[in-house]
Amino acid sequence: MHVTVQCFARLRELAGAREWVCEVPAGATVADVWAQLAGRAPAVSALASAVSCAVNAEFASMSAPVHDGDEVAFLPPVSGGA
Amino acid sequence: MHVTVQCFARLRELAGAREWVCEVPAGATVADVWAQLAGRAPAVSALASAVSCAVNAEFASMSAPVHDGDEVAFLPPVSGGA
Amino acid sequence: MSAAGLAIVYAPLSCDLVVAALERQARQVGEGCGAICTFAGIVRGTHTGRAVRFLEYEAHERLAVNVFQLIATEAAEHWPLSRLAIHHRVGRLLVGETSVLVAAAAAHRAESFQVCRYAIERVKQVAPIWKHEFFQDGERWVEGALADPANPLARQEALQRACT
Amino acid sequence: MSAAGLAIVYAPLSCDLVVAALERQARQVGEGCGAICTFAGIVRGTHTGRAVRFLEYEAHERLAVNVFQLIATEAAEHWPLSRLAIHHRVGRLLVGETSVLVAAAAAHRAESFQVCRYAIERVKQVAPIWKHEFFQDGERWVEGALADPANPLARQEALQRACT
Repeated sequence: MHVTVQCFARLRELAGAREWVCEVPAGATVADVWAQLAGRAPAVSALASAVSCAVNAEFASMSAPVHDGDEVAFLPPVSGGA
Repeated sequence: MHVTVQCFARLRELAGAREWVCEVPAGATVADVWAQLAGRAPAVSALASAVSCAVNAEFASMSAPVHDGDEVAFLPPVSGGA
Repeated sequence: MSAAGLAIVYAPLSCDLVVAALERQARQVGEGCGAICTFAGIVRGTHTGRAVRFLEYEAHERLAVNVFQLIATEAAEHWPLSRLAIHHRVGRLLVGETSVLVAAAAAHRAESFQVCRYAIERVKQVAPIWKHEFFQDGERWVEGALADPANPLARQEALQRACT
Repeated sequence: MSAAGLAIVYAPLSCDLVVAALERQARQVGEGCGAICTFAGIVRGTHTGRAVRFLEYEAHERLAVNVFQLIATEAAEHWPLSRLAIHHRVGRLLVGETSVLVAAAAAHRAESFQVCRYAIERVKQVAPIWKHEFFQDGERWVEGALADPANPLARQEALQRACT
């Protein structure tokens, strides 16, 4: 199945793209998507311990399952509001 | 000497006028001006214990002296700011 | 602290204009202007269950501006790098209109909230301004605090409400 | 609490427009709308001593609006008769421009200050928005809090800062 990976801010720069369509096996989790991203763009690993994620515009945990067509977003620490 | 007496809000209504030129003797205080006002418009006495005063747009005490040409303002309890 | 705008106003109050003027002033100070907190007091449609037709505000204008300056000076003692604007409207106001607008600028948000809250508390305590309520079924003058800017307890209460 | 306006915006933010829309909504609620507190976050000309050329804000827009709604829902648990608006600008901002505008309406002023402060604290903690600073001599991404809306300690801290 396919999911759309979205990266923001510095993570976007490290990933080299804002969006990327990724193929993952059935039963995959957000963590599996992150591992694929880190394989493709190793520089993102610098943020591995400081990343939040969202699936289809809702916060999700790394252990959450993903489904075909999902949008999986990875978020570095935030800095809005000022 | 003459001072201009100014009354505001409900006190203005009780006094029957916003401004009134009052003749007072040399050495008079704000309290003397108030007494003259109360003589002319006894209804203002309802606010006697709840009035602040200002001379020439600065807060003053009832015991402050007044001088020829002063503006003496009497202020009921305030209610601005909301 | 000096004042970007301390005024009694006869026309509708604009938050955008007050904020823009305050920002231009506050950006020159200290770390600059990163935060502006505003408070707008607004005419409610009912008061103690009575339907409001309109309000009329009256002020001792020169004294009110002097009092606003005093409040700005007091705030400067606690928050020397903040900047303050206070605009109070007078005349007839309809439901939904803004009667008072306080804006406080600082480098950081905590200070902007504190200065703004302090200032509106002091305006209510000591500004020589009066509210005349006109209801569907009558009218009344509102009389709150005996204005005494030298009262230390009132000032202390305003500081506490500012969460300092 | 429902939302008069929870939005990611590509154009300059207007306090007057947000306040007017919020007042129209809040006047229908409880004792009506007597108080609106706003907070504007503003681009400062220097940061940690470096001269700022401009900032660029980026957001996960759909998630950000969902987070603003979550913040409004949280605020409603504490202040059920208040109303909240949150507008955050994205794109390039110059010094003096407003990046975020929070407005909180209530019948009385204490509640309006609390809701406004709570909301801006939560925006900073959890909204998926990023600030990219461009200086005269370089640039950097600002990275603050790991966004976790379920973290009870962060929410508790926001409530404390709101002076509840």
